Amino acid sequence: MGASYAAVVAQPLDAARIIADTLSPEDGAALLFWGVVRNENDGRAVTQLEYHAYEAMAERELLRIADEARERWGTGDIRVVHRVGLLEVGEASIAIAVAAPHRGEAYEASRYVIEQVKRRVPVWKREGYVEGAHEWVPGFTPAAG
Amino acid sequence: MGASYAAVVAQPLDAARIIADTLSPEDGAALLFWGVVRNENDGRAVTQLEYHAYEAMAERELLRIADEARERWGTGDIRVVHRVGLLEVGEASIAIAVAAPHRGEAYEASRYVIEQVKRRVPVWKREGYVEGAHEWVPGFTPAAG
Amino acid sequence: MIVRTLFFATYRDLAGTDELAVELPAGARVADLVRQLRAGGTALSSLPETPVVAVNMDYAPAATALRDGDEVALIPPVAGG
Amino acid sequence: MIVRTLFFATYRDLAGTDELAVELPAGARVADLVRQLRAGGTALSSLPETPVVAVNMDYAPAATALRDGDEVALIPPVAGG
Repeated sequence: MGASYAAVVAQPLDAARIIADTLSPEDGAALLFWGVVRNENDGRAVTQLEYHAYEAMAERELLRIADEARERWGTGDIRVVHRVGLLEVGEASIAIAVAAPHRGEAYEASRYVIEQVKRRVPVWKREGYVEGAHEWVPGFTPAAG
Repeated sequence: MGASYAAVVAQPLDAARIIADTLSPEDGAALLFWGVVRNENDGRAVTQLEYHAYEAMAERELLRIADEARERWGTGDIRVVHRVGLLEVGEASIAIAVAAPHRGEAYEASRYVIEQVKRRVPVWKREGYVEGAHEWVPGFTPAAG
Repeated sequence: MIVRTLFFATYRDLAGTDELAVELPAGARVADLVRQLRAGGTALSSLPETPVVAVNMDYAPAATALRDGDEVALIPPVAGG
Repeated sequence: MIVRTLFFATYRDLAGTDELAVELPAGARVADLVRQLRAGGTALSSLPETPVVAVNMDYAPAATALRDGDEVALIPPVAGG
């Protein structure tokens, strides 16, 4: 029934637009996961975060994850948009919208998508700290093939 | 740590604003439940929905539910806004935003809030059908005291 | 004593009004108010025998004692969200 | 054969470039490509022995056979979301 949509973009994310694009007239709800840059990590004050992606593969992998979630939980549309480039504290790095004919399944599907994104999607980030240093954030090693 | 906020309003809900008002600089994510009017119910085509509330009590009850969820799952801010009045298909009737220092807890807390809203908050809705009839939607009987 | 009685949704349709000031004997409880409304010879006779009630915006059992000036809301099954 | 090899994040810092065209003998596998990169006498000698690799945008084990023109990405631990 539903469809999947995934994109890696350099522009700020638009929550209202993403929700509206995900909802069909037969959906009673949407669930939006909205990931943002926070002001500290591991006790160091963060001023900005620079996201890099292997863009073509990241979009493919986001789409696969959305398809898996739709198939497993029978949700409506799922839309995942990941931002890249330089982000300030409070700006959104990822939006995951799940249209929900049935609430319970939408929660499960949304959770699945964000957990899989963090495990599998080729995206990296470099933190800028108050003291001026820049470091790649340690990440998760995907399963090989 | 966090705070609760609840309101019953007659104006359209603004997803971006509600998320932004809920996030603090130390939060890494927000989860938004966005309930909308769907185009059918029990097999009848719905054209619009009229929400009524016992407004003062509804706000108190929404606030209590948000407090319960924050206390139980240790989330950041929780903000619940319920709309009343005449809504068209696709318009949002409720927004529940949960700020999430920890993802898992935000999902649990968000789910708790929407389930409790449907069980306890004094709000009613009357559906308008394509054929012109209007009927109160059968609801859930709250536990008495 | 007099209690302010509020009606919503289907109960409002029965009452034909949003609210009524109801006079009750001292010591009356929620159940007494409901009995009196159902016995008034109006469409409110269709109220359930034990409707859900909130007293001063808290859900309250039928045995709850009322006081002069209380706000008593009769709450039909809710359908928010 | 020649494979297009892509580097990201910390691996890009080691390689000093986003991508390299690497010449390999016919029949070479992912493991051979990694071995050759590590043996080149550059900072890429710090690559793990078995880094995560994607061949043509699919994660692929070290034993995966390569073909001329393949796009092989070396994927350091990911941190999206």
